[in-house]
Amino acid sequence: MSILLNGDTRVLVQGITGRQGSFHTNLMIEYGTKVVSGVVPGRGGQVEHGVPVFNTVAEAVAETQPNCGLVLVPAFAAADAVDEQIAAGIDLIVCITEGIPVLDIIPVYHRAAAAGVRLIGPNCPGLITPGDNVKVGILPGQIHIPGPVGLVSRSGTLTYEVVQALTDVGLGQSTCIGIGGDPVIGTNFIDCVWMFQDDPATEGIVVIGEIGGSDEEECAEFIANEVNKPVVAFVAGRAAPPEKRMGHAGAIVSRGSGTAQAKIDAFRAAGVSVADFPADVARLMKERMQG
Amino acid sequence: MSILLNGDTRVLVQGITGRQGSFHTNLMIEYGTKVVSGVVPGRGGQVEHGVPVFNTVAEAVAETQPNCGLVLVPAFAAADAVDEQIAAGIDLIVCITEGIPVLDIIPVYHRAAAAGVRLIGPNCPGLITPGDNVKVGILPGQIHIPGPVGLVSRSGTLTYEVVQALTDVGLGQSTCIGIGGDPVIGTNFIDCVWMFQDDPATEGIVVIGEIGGSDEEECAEFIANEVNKPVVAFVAGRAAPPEKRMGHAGAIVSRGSGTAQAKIDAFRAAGVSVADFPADVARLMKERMQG
Amino acid sequence: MKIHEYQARELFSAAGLPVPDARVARTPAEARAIAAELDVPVVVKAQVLTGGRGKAGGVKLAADPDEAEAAAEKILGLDVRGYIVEKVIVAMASDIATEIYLGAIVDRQSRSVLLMASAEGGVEIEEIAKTNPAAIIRVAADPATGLASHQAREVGFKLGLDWPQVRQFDSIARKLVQTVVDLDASLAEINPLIITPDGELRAIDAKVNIDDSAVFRHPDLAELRNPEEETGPEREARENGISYVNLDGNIGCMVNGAGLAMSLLDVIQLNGGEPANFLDVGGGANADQVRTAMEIILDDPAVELVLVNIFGGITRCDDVAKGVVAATQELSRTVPLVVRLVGTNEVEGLQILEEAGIAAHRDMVDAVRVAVAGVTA
Amino acid sequence: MKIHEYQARELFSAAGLPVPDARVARTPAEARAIAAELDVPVVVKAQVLTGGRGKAGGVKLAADPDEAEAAAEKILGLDVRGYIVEKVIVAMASDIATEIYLGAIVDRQSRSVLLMASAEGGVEIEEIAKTNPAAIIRVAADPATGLASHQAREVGFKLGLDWPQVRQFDSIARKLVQTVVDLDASLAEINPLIITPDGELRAIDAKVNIDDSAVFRHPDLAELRNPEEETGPEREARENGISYVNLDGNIGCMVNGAGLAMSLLDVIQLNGGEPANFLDVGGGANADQVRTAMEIILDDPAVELVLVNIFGGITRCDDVAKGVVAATQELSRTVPLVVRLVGTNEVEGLQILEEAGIAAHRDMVDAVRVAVAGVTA
Repeated sequence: MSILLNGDTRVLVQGITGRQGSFHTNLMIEYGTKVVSGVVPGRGGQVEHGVPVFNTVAEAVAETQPNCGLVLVPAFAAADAVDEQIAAGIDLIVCITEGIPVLDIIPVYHRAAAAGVRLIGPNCPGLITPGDNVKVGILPGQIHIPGPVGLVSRSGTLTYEVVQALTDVGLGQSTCIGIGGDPVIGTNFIDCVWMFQDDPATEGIVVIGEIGGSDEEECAEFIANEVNKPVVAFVAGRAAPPEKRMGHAGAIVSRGSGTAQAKIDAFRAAGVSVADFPADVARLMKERMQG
Repeated sequence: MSILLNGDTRVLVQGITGRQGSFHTNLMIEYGTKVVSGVVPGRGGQVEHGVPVFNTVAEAVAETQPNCGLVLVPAFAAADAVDEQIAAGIDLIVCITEGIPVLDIIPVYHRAAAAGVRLIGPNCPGLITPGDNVKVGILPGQIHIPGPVGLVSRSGTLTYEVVQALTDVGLGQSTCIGIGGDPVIGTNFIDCVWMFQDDPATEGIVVIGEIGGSDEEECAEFIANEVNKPVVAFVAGRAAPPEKRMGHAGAIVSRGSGTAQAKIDAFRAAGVSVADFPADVARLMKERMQG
Repeated sequence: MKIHEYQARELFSAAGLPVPDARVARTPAEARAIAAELDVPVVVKAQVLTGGRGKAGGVKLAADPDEAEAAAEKILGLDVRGYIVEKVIVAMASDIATEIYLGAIVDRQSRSVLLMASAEGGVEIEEIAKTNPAAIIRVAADPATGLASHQAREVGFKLGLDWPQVRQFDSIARKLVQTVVDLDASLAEINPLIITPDGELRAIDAKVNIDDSAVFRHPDLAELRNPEEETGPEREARENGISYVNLDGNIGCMVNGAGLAMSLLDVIQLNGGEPANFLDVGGGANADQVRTAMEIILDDPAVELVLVNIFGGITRCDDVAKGVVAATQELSRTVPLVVRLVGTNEVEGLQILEEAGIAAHRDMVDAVRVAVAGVTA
Repeated sequence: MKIHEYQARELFSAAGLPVPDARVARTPAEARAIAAELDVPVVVKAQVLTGGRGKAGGVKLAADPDEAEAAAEKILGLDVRGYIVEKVIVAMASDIATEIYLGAIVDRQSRSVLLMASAEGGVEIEEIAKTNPAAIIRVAADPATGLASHQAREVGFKLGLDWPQVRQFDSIARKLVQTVVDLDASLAEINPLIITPDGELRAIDAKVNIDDSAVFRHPDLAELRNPEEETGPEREARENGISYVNLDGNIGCMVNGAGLAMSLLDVIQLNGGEPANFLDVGGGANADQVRTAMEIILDDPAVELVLVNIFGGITRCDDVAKGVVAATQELSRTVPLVVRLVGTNEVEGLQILEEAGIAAHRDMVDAVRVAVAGVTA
């Protein structure tokens, strides 16, 4: 078991003939993901890695019945791509693209919410369920093994770091989700922790936060009230100076709010174990799951 | 029994100190309607016809708990007034104002729909339930008597004409609704006919249509499929020339569509009796209800 | 509010839509001069506030200035569906490979701005709707965020365009929808939107109707109003808040309420009469408005009798009676009056009429029969 | 992207917000001339890309040109939170009856443009948030349709304004939200928005931050970028698609991924070291980018050692290794290197490093300890 993805996941890749789109489509297929169609306007009729390409999402949906859409198109076109997938009735959309103007994503977010569509990202690495050999996005498949840990993170490579450590101590993963480093994202920590709490295959939950916003604090409160599975967290950015954007558009300590320390304190107050460095998450989780 | 209004209806009047607002508030109160508050920005703290006036709908709602809002403000401010009532949680809104730019009402309509708010109008005379002595809007109370006929109409004075004829033959009314003469309105014929079909107190339904759009045709199809109560219709505008707006913004035969004849034909095909002139509605309804 | 093609072309140009060069001529000589200056084959097109000018001979190709002058000579003064042609435009002719219909309207049913397109361009959309409704592609735009690029692309591909054409179409379709939103238009139409043999998309015609209720907030658009859109009485009525439409008959009509006014026309026709006008004096009309309305009705020389049909709700019968009496006494022209008056303050109203020697009916159909008998007698 | 107050004032003026007259001076003499020309009491204000200038002595009232010159003399060259004042504005002073805080931000939680207002104006909003959070009024605007008039009125009445003031506030608040939407701003702030003793509302200060991801579609705003917002290396990094922030320490850092880069800084500090920079070379970085990143790091003379921390996912370890080796061979400046390299093509990468005589770690914490020891030794 797992959340969001499973063996029946059928993926449409928007931007499949682009450099990133083509490269990651290939990796997804190699990992075992069922990529059923691609969309690139003007490329309808072509085939990429054995996958048929369509001019519009509506056509691709009619012909290939995907139930999950991946967006790997340039920033200026990405919000429109998400909107096209919503309009075509896809109800799980993963948007990898970084650098989308935040005012482009806001109306699309609200349209997704109104339509009951789950949007992951933007500016995220996607998600992976090792037990079903399915990944949607750019997470490296080789470091993952199936197992009982659900992981949710605002960061990409930091996730890989933690996953490697988990795998090294034999703790496999039910599902790993990167929710994205932008200020406005479709799915937040609480959404994912909630799903992990309800997922019978998930026995422990890892939350990897960073500076900026208050998603971690709200998640901590949710955990204190609603979650009985062990939770381990890591929060990046204790050493970050204020008012400076640390790579991610959303990673900024602004006007004294969104500090790592506040988030760490909130997690600790909620009974969450907080790791001092990324790899230590694995040790703490092992302890919590045995304890 | 009745639809939408009853003895528990508590009305807020937006624009209560205006010429129209004050005049019709007085008539509503005289008829028996519970008008609990008024809103006019800058007039908070005043009293009009014994009703307290507030600066904002939010304040009025907090202090007086209305469950129905009437909008009687000038056209340039009316869409904003409806939006303010939606935001304040009022779930039955009646907008009398004529001449609102149609692109102002469209976003407000969609916001109402998303919030589960019933919007009647704009450009309508409102509604009345004689059996509960409650009216919201500008319909003249004195011509109505309680009874079994539900009436829905796109026109004001034409409604009075028909109501007078019904009353003259002893057919009282459960509820009469003017849905408005604008091209984009909140509640259409089908919505009302549906409610009348479900209302145990309504034994016959009158539909008064006019040229423009295809609401009557859609309603006819709905009646054919879903309604087992007798329905009598009248459609105004058989003599109207094409491409000319006949008073109401929505009353125009445009590019050959929206003719009275097409609507009359649709009603007849749905088994609806169609009157040749307004007062004849009463005779036909009497026949149908006895038959 | 309707505007001319040349006015709509200017609005389209300002919105960045690809409209070929064109200029307005009021005389054949002006048409010749414009054609000479453009120095290419041109189209001379009648500027009238109605459709159907093609069938009426109002559009002609001209290879040179001589032909342009001759074409303008023939078109100026033409009668197109009751409108006399006073202006033409002389526009660069385009080579045409494909004609597309493209329109954006405020749509009642979807409560949105609806984009409509068809590969059967050049024909009026209502024709396509009748003969081949499946050929019309529709997509609803959210007026708050405009037409999405993906919506435009989808329509473009459905029209059978290739990718370079779809990219142009995307821009054009989104600008057309934005034109509706920005101008408070009820309709913005390009028919035909052509594709040249080189694959370029061009707006060959331009049509824009403005929402009358929104003209107040577009002073620049209000200035585009054309006098020929309204008759004098229609304009006077609009300026006095009265709805008035001139018709062909001889029974002048004064009514309170649009629906009641429409049904009065219907009942008159049903009884063999011919209404001279539609007139809604408005809810809560006072004596002054009634007097003004009477003046407007009597401005039409075809009116032989005036039928007043009032159901007093907000409107008070005594106010109406006062206005009617004042009009009969003050206006120079007098015709027979038939009055039907019921509702609020009916007794007082009837009293006022009686004192002025005017009889009144309670039943609308009775009043109509008397009026029809009055003009055919 | 941050811009100066004087730039934000111009944007506000263009949006119709009531901004009193002001001009920029670069010297005390210019300040005197402007004050003389305005011929009223003025305020001289430091133009720096940070807050807190009031506390730093960067804002002074001046009754006449002499005082304005003296004020500019004192303010120019001041250090405000690390920024040296190079420009001041000289603005008409306003009589103040009331000070209001008004800001519009793109809000993460409500996914909307949030209008924030407080009757405790003149103080920084974060101060109010700490001392009296209940004093902040918040309302979420739909960016597609803007702030509704009723939303603005409600905030105005809650601020305790009277009706003529609420009407002004309504217009100002809606324009401020529209400024955020139109300019792709992440923040637009008026602090204070004052009410004069005559009841007029005026924007006395102006602050606008632009969403970096949207600057590409606002060429006019891109031109407002101030060189002092970034250090030279920060600019070079941005232009090469690399995220770089200069810090105070001596350990240069090169990492792939923002989260991993942040946590590297954390682990360095935890182990007693001081990072010289944050640097995310980006996902899928190639040898060239790695080389450019190394150049940027070594531009900082405080850097005594470079710590490379790569977890290869999309990024390939061999690519990184090639870039690192190229940099050590080609760049003039050499410092000790500590490398941690794991993930995709790890074996090939380690091989390349080994051939160049560079040792590598597998564990991040080990690498950090070695690096910290390397600089403190």
